[in-house]
Amino acid sequence: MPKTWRSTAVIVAITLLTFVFVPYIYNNQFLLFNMMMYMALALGLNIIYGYTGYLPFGYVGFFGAGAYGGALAITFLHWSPYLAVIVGGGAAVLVGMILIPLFRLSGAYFSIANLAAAEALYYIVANPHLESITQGPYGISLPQVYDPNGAYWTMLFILLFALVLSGFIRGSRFGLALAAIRENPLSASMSGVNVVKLRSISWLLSALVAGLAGATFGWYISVFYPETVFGLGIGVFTIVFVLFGGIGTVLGPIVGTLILYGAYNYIGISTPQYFQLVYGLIIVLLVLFLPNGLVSLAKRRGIDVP
Amino acid sequence: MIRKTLLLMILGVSSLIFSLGAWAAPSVIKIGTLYAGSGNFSQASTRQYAGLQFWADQVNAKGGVYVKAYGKRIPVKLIAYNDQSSTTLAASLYNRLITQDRVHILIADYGSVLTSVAIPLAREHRILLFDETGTSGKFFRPADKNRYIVLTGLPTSSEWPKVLANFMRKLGIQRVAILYAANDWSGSQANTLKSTLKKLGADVVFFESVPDSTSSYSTILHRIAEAKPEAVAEFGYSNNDVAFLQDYASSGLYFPMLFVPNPALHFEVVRKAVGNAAMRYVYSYVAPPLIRYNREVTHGPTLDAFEAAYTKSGGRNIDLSTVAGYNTGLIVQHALAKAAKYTQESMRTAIDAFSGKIFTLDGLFKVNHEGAQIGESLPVGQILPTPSGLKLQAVFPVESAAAKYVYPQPRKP
Amino acid sequence: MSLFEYAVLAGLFYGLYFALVGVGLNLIFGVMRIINLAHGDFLMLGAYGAFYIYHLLGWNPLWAIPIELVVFLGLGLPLYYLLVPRLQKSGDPEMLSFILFFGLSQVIEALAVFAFGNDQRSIPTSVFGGAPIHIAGQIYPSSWVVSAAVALIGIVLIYLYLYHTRAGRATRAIMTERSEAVVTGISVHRVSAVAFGIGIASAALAGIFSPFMFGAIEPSMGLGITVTSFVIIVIGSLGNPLGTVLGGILYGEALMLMQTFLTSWSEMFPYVLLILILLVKPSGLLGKAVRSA
Amino acid sequence: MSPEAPILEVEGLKKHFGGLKALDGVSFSIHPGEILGLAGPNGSGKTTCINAISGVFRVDGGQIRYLGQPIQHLPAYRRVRHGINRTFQVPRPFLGLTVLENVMVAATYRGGRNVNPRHILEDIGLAEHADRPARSLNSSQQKMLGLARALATHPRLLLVDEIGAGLNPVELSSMAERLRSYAEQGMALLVVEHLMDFLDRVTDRLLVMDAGNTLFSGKLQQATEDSRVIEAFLGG
Repeated sequence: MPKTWRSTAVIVAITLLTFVFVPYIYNNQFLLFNMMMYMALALGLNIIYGYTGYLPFGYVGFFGAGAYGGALAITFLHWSPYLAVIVGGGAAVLVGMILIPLFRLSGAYFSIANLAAAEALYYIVANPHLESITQGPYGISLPQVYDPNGAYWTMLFILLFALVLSGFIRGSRFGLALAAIRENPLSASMSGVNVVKLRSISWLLSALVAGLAGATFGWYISVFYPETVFGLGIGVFTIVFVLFGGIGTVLGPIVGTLILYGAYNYIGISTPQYFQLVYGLIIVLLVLFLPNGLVSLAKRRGIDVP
Repeated sequence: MIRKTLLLMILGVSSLIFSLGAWAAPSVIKIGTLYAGSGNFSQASTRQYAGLQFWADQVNAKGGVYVKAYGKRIPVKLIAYNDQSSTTLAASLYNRLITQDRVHILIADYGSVLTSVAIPLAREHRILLFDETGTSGKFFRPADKNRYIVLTGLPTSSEWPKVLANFMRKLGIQRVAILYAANDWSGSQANTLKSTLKKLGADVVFFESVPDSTSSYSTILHRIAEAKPEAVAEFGYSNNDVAFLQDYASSGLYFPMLFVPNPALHFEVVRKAVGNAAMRYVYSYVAPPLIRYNREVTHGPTLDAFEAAYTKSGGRNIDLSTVAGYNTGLIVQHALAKAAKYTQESMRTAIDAFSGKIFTLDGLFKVNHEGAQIGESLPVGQILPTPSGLKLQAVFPVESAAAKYVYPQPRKP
Repeated sequence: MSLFEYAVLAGLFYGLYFALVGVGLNLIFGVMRIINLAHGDFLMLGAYGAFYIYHLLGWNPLWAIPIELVVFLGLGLPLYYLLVPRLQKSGDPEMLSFILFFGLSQVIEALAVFAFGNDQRSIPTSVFGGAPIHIAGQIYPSSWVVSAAVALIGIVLIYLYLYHTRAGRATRAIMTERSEAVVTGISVHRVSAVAFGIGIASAALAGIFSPFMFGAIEPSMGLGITVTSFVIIVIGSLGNPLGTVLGGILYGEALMLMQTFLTSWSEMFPYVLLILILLVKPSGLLGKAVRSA
Repeated sequence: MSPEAPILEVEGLKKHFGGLKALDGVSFSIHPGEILGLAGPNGSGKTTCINAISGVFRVDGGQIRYLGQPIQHLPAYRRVRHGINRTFQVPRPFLGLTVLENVMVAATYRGGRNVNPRHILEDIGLAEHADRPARSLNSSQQKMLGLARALATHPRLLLVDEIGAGLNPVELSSMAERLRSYAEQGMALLVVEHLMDFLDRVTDRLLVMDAGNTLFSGKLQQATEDSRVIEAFLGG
């Protein structure tokens, strides 16, 4: 068993214990929920960005697709929310499949095209002409399945799934091939790696995680508007957390989210009137003085980060 | 056996603690709310919050609010967080107010979007949500059987344009164009106006939505002109209205009647943005403070008195959001003064009891069983030149009219 | 008079203006490989500058043009030296700039709220004479025509700088091959700092006209504009200022034609157009064909 | 001439980029255990030829037969798994991975036979650097790593793109020896090279290209006397 898998098991155990027991001493379940959600999203984004080097600016599109996929399954099929979460994941994977041709693009072109796709999806969902399906701008309301505890445990499960997935990828030959693709796609194919297939798989896995998280988020808040689940802020935050933590690792996205999202909430409570200013300054300073992410601190000291 | 005894003991102790808790009056009443310090909703939200803050300062200056359950005045403590117009953050902060700060009174942020996430939370934790301006009809569906929400300010948005439809028919307008931004608030007004007009026999010759980020209307105005409407109603957030009025003013087009909703909500902001020329003769709703409820007021200060005191304390010019925030304070105050017990349910019962019986600077307070405002419908007003500058004055229905409307509006020189 | 013709010409004006909105972002990306997520916020600052020049001093907003060009060029140079060299020492400057400038945009927006308040502001369109302008049998807002004209002048100036001055040629050299430019003795930092200043100043210049083109301005307007700018410069292809003009006009035409014929889908269409264009030409309309090797 | 069937047959290969005809009907064949040298001035289509055979892009015309089967429709990774591999003129290692990991990728994804990446590194002389990131290697070491990566897939046909450039005389002769030893083990090699001296040491069968066409095919010594070849090299 690779070393990464063992370390991942430890991270999984700590995460599990944390989110099972912290609710007993800390009451704001929603904050914990959001924390788990952003961690899962950060890990999901890391699967595509950290492992293959493609940065999707419109990652939130999968999140929104998941939220709407789940909500539609509940509204029209009257499925249980647990099944609906899976439908949400499926909806995101479907969107991911449609977007696979974007991999013909490179670098910033891919990123912006993906952003455009997320925006287009948002405008489709919010269009009043589709009111009979998506409720258009009037938003989704799911009081019949409201169950914050059920959604909380589901999100924990999704986070653990994302963790296990990330750890597995990192320790496996699949992960090695993804790293090769990130470093040099041509050399990767000259090593016998089916670049298109592996990249697509990691893209769809990444979409799946976001879709599952989105559907669970929609279930948890139970009333939402298109801008709630397609807001660019969610995607930007996720990217910032991953980059801050350190890409391409299992621990980086988790720690990055923990610290930056933690700081975000702390500042929001302690100095609400200077919220945005303080948060912005922290980010600027971190980038200038810690440019390669938190993980680089450990790596510089010769510690191998899982 | 032992387990049963233990259970009984726990029950006994906890009910004792509970009743003691009910007996011992809290030293302050914690009121929790959110405001948007930045982002899309910050303009209205910060004003609304300022109104609420002003109310809290006022009652604390008198030693607090009178709480009937304890028969004395108790100071209020306002706990407010900045949600930056983000629903995700707002949801977590509402939850914090409920579960960590354990506020007794929960007041929503501005507008339907930021209110929406509070509704299931309030219901789950059985705490009454004072909804200031979240006027979406779907918050108050009878099927949801939710008793933990009360809309303190305006009626639900789908009620707003009913008077407008009648007014248009009274003017003999047959052809109406409706353009709306794709959001809940604007869309529900547009749909109501359309269906009411049809019922009244008018033709809706143009009915289109634009994405709510639309900031350019010139081309659309030309398309509307093709339909040859006698009246054009545009529903959107204030940035939409401002862009629409700006583009209309510079388009060279002419429509006999033009209606936009936002001057009713923040007249000065819209006026300053588009300038007097583009505002003249435009129709809008009329709401406080543009309707000045003075004689009718039975509870709290009259609008004139409020405005004087607020401005004196250093506040900016008042608009509907300021009034809505302050008015929410008044409704909270009245609910505490009337509720027999210091519980959420008792407050809700008290509100039902005084619903329809009190009149504040915001108008008649009357809610239905679901908590939606049904107090008054919004009159139609027109922005007319007066010796002291432009004013949005009620022109219909006749009983609330403060001025005579000008229809068709004069062509621009 | 036909709606189609109206929309086509309106799209041209609107598009030219948006070309100016995007061109600075493209310059900065092309030269420094930096994703300036605060681009829209600089535009917002420029907009408030014009607003105060009009409302406090009572001057025509056109006076903001020389004032802001000086101010923002002056702001851009120190800002460059403060942020960019440090950034470029990191492992992946392109992606890291994403967070850095996200932070900067937060700071700018927060400071703008403190300084200007949250209210939406604007400048009445009547400042440009009010009377709409007749062109080709159609009537257009005078503010649109003025904005498009200034945008055109601004872009031409940037073009002249890039293609007909020494510094401009050096700038293009860095755009095409950074490492070789270093070898040939070009002072990369000085040239880049100027490009950064021009990029920001052009955003501010576009900002002066945003009260007319967007109806109203507010501190939170930045992010949306940054996103639109990215769409425009990517359509035309990154690092190519002429491409941005093409991208802007295509964006304007797409938006105006959609507003005319399929109103509710109007904001969505430019994004779909972007994706379609990139699928056919993976590096934008004027992008060089990249060998897949 | 080898009596066996050719491992690779190229017939009328065409490829153009925009208006430029990079390959304009090139034909040749290679047998197992044989080394074919490929020379020509800059831009004559040598690297394009390697790219076409290794599957970097699809050709616009002509046929590539490997072991008698047409392969021009196969994606690159499939050709690699069938036993075709190559090196790059400018080395393209996975810079962020260790030297060992670089070889491991190829060893794992080749499919089929098990390969020990450490053995390959020992053979190529990079064993002591196994755990260093590829980024830290110098350029000739990176070239060797590229060769190691190719060898890890157990190629039966190896396309070598200007591996001699930048090597010192000692390294050059050991490289020549190395390539010859591969051929002796039955591998077929196509060696693109600028350095005639190096080619001379590797093979005596030569193909000279100019402007996408075959200019000359035959013995090296004859090539040096061929007027067209001389003109292409000196006048081009």
